Amino acid sequence: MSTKIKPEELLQTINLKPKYKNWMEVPVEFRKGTFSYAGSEEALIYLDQPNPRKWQPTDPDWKLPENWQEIILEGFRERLEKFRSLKIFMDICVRCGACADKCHFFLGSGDPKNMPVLRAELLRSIYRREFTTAGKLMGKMVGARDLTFDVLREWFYYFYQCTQCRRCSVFCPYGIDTAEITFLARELMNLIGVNIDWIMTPVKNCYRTGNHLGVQPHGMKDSLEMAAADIEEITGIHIDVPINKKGAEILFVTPSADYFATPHYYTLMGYIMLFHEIGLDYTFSTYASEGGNFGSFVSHELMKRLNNKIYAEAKRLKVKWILGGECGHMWRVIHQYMDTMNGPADFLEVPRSPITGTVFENAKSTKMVHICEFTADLIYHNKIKLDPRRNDHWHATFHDSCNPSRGMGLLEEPRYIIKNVMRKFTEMPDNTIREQTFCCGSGAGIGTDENFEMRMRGGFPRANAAKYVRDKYGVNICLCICAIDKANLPPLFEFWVPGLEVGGVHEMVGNALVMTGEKPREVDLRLQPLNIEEE
Amino acid sequence: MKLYDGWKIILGLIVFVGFFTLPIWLNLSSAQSKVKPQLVYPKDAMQCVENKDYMNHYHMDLLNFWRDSVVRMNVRYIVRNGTVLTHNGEKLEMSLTLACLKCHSNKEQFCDQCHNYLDVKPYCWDCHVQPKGGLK
Amino acid sequence: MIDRRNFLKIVSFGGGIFLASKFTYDLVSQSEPQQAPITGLRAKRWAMAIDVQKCEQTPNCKECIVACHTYHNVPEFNNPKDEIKWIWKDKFHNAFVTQENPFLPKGMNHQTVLLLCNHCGNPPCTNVCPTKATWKREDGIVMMDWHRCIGCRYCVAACPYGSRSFNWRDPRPFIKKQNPEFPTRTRGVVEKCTFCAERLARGKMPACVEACPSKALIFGDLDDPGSEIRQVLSERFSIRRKPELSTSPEVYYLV
Amino acid sequence: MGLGLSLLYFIVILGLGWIAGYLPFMKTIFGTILPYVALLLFLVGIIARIVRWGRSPVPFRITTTCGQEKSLPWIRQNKLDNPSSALGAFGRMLLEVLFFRSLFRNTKAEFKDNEKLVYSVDKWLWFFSLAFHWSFLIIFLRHFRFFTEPIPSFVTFLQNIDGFFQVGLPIIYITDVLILAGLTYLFLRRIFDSKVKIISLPSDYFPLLLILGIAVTGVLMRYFFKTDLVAVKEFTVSILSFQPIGSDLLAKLSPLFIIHFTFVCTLLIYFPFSKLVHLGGIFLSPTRNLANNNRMKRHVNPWNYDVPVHTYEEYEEEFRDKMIAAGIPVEKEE
Repeated sequence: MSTKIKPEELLQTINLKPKYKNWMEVPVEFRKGTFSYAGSEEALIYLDQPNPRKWQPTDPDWKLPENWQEIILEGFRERLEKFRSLKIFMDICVRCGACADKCHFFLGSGDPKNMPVLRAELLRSIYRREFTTAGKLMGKMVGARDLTFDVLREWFYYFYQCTQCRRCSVFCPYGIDTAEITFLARELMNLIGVNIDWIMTPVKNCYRTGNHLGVQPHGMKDSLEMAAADIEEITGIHIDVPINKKGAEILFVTPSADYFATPHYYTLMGYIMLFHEIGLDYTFSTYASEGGNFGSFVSHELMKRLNNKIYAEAKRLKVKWILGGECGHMWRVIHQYMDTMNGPADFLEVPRSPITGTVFENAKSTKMVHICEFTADLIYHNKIKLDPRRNDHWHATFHDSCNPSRGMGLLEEPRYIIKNVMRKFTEMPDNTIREQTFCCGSGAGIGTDENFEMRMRGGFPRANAAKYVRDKYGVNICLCICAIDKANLPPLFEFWVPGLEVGGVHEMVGNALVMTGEKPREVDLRLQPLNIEEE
Repeated sequence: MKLYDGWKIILGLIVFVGFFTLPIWLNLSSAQSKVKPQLVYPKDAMQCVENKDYMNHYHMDLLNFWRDSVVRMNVRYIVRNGTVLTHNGEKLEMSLTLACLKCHSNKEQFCDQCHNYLDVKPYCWDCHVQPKGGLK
Repeated sequence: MIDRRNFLKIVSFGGGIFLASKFTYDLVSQSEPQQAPITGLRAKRWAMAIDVQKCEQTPNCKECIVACHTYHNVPEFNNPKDEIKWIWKDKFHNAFVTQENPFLPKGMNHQTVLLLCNHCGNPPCTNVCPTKATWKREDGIVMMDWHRCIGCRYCVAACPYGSRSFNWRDPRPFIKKQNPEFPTRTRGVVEKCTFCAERLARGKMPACVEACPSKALIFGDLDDPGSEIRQVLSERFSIRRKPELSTSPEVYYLV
Repeated sequence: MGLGLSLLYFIVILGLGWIAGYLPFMKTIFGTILPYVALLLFLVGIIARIVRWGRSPVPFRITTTCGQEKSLPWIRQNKLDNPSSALGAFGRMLLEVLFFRSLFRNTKAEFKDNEKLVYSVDKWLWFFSLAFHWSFLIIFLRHFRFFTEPIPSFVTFLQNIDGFFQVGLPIIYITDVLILAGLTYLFLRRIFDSKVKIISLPSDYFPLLLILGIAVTGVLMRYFFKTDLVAVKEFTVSILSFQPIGSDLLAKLSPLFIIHFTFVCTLLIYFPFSKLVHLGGIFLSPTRNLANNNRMKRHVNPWNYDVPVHTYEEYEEEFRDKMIAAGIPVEKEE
């Protein structure tokens, strides 16, 4: 950890009633622990992105192109013509402030520029200056200002301090979506090579090897075989995991962290066990080995470039439809962008569960089904045998990930699964779940170590709610269906709510799943002893 | 020039413009828009209790004051310079029916002229009896 | 004497509005209405005495009722449910429920007596009115301001004598002969006898008193020792309706 | 910085209206030319703004979902907050436009014991803004009694509803009270809520002051300093039916009315160039007005373009040896 700040000290610094200061005159300060390092030269060159060079945000000179303002303004103009959302969001905000205390970064930092309205004003002030008559004539009187280096520094700091979670958008009377504004602001900065490495390097990896971690095909195979071996140890059942299998019925795509990282790995075991038990004809792909899409954190173009491989691989392997694993922003991209960007997927069939016969009407165009929809359907039709007592050592709560909840609406399916695979489940308070869920604080590519303090701040509201159920009901695991959550909630909870574990929904499915021919289970997927409570 | 979701936007604009210019269309389509109130003033009547300008603007306040004065304070007669005003030898009460309507006996040609023009529907007549029309 | 300060006390509700209109009135008008005298018949404590014996001699006489109801534009619905009454007749045992006993003179229980608002010294109806549409005047009259009545009927519930009627229907079509000098009421308003406050102000006795052919109704000031009503009350035995309720009715029955 | 500047603008406009009320020359200009300029700028400005929005496409369907999606048949969909049909999206918009549904969700976050965040229901902003907007609309519609002859019947209906309590003479309108309360609340929170104060610009205070100016002058004219309403109506009807306005008519208009009128014209002119265009913008908000049927129905991006991609062939080319060594099937065995 780069900074050794203590939770109590951090809390002391939060003031939700900030003193009035003219925000345009408060310069941005790059304080250690609150920003991410710049995108690497190598990644930018590989991806053919503008202005590759060595630089850091703390440098006095960012080595920008001579005409960087021009480039940004031209890019701005172009995007105004391309995105109605941008035009509308620039024009109609009335600054009512309903969004202000809805942002987890504001709640964790008290920094007024983390109020979504002010974050958008960073962009809006330039928009007024350049694209509205009033702004051109009256300047500061109508909240307009010139695009200066200081403004750019501010953009970099605050647009990489937004996790595009869309919580503010739920409360906005006009539905102004700060995620969309952050999307486009980051896209503008990317035009002059201003971006962060924790996004650009994974994008490069993903472009090259098919996944963010840069796992090469044989490495991925090793990992899947290791998972199979672990499963054999626990259940006594040998499983051959299919990879790049042509003619399989279903292509399974999951975020690459599932192959290696913990606790993601237990979820991966859960998938493999489930698919084996129901005899699913499916395949992993080494080429489309990533469900997530860090490209979506920088630009629509990179998003499309990374997303392309899913349909391409489905076509090459001649599968009928695609199943997607537990991931957050992956599903935002698949749900809201994939079909539009890389469709139509007319070479695929409307997804139909080979086990239950259920036709997934809600995915009839995109042809990609969420694993939770798939498993919930199995459970509903009694197609798998479950022993929820095997999860008795857990008392779970469920963290709705931002993208599936506010960019899709997947709320009931995971809950239905959880309630069938375990016996102890308690919801966090109403204002912090479902469409009002709080971000883990590290989404949208800012989960870096160097940004640790800001992540702890941003994740505070989530941790605060989790702490409530831990203290009041004895909850000891927080389940989620997002790879970034699984990566970021453990350090967040270690910081704010020590002792609270993090797990995936399908890890619990794996624990509870009664497999044909299995030996009596003594340990769970984490190799911890079971503790079945008799009635 | 391409307009995306064109027909929806144009329909919306037509509704919007139509709504805001409605008064113009209503006025242009009606010859009545040039009709103005024509008040018939009583002949050979006494001078009104207040001047014409005051009555034009504030008669409702006067009536309101009268009403509270009579009903609540039990003060009944109109006094000017210390003496009770009289009309044809009778003391004048602070009363719509017993004072005002003695002279302005034709409601249609007096009260209603402006009231209808401005859509003022006082509920006085729900209880107080019209001089000519009688009960509604 | 009602001065400005007392007046303000009365109009606690809606006073602001009144003052606003008064403000504009004062602003432009030259007149000084608040200095105008209270005219007509005046008293400190209006009260009525009803000579039941005289009344009994002409059991079918309804002169007082007709006079009152005609003068005040009281409608006739011919339907007891909607009935509006200012002054009416009822059986003795209904009117004097608590003063019944098995040994009363024969016929007494079936005798009819004239009833009206008692203009109580301690009226329960005025306290419950949320808009001060009904209140007790300094001269003892329990007054009504129909402009202000919102039809909540709390007063109807509060009155132990059934003296208040509510207009469930538009009364106008049911008024036989209209008196243009007096307003009608509308649907949703409560009404009752006001001791003819408007007639007193013009120096006239109440309509019922004036109309009674046998002078059975005596109206006057109880605070005036020389008044006729004091005299008659000091000479003859009188009872009041439900005195045990401490409402101090100001209508006395000479029996 | 915002408040002082907007107050200054407001006072300048107030002053102009005031002077115009007493100077026949200015009064003539304000009474004959200004309204047409204002009306034209208002209509053309709004149309131009909306057309400008309309010229940009909605490339992606980015609805904000606030409830359960349509998925398996036995899971209950939230059809209003996560609509999958045009009808549902229409319903969502209707609730949004008429009842400010999103604002109704508003909560307040506060620290408790310096360590816990707690959220409480906070509906004041919703209530007062709804009260303000509805009152404004009803007051505008009520004003049709000054705009047209004969008067449409809905005006009488609205007046009856609005004056339901029959308090005072002239009867006090409920909307008059509500609009003043709403505007006062919206104004005061910009000054006393530190968060809102920071984000407030002159262009946030100014329209509030302007509308407050309109409402206050209107209320003054109705209840206190009465004006010759017959003259006012003759004047507005003349404007709205393009009839000439005589100087004798102008002379009958009180200075207070001229101030009221100047404020209204200023608002009309200001409207299309300010945040007030949220009136039209709300209807075009892409996070609210679209159905969340992305996986069911393909949404087309009109400017969709090809991007460089890393094809499977290129991928296999790079990793073929390792794939073969690991026993992973490949396209070209070499």
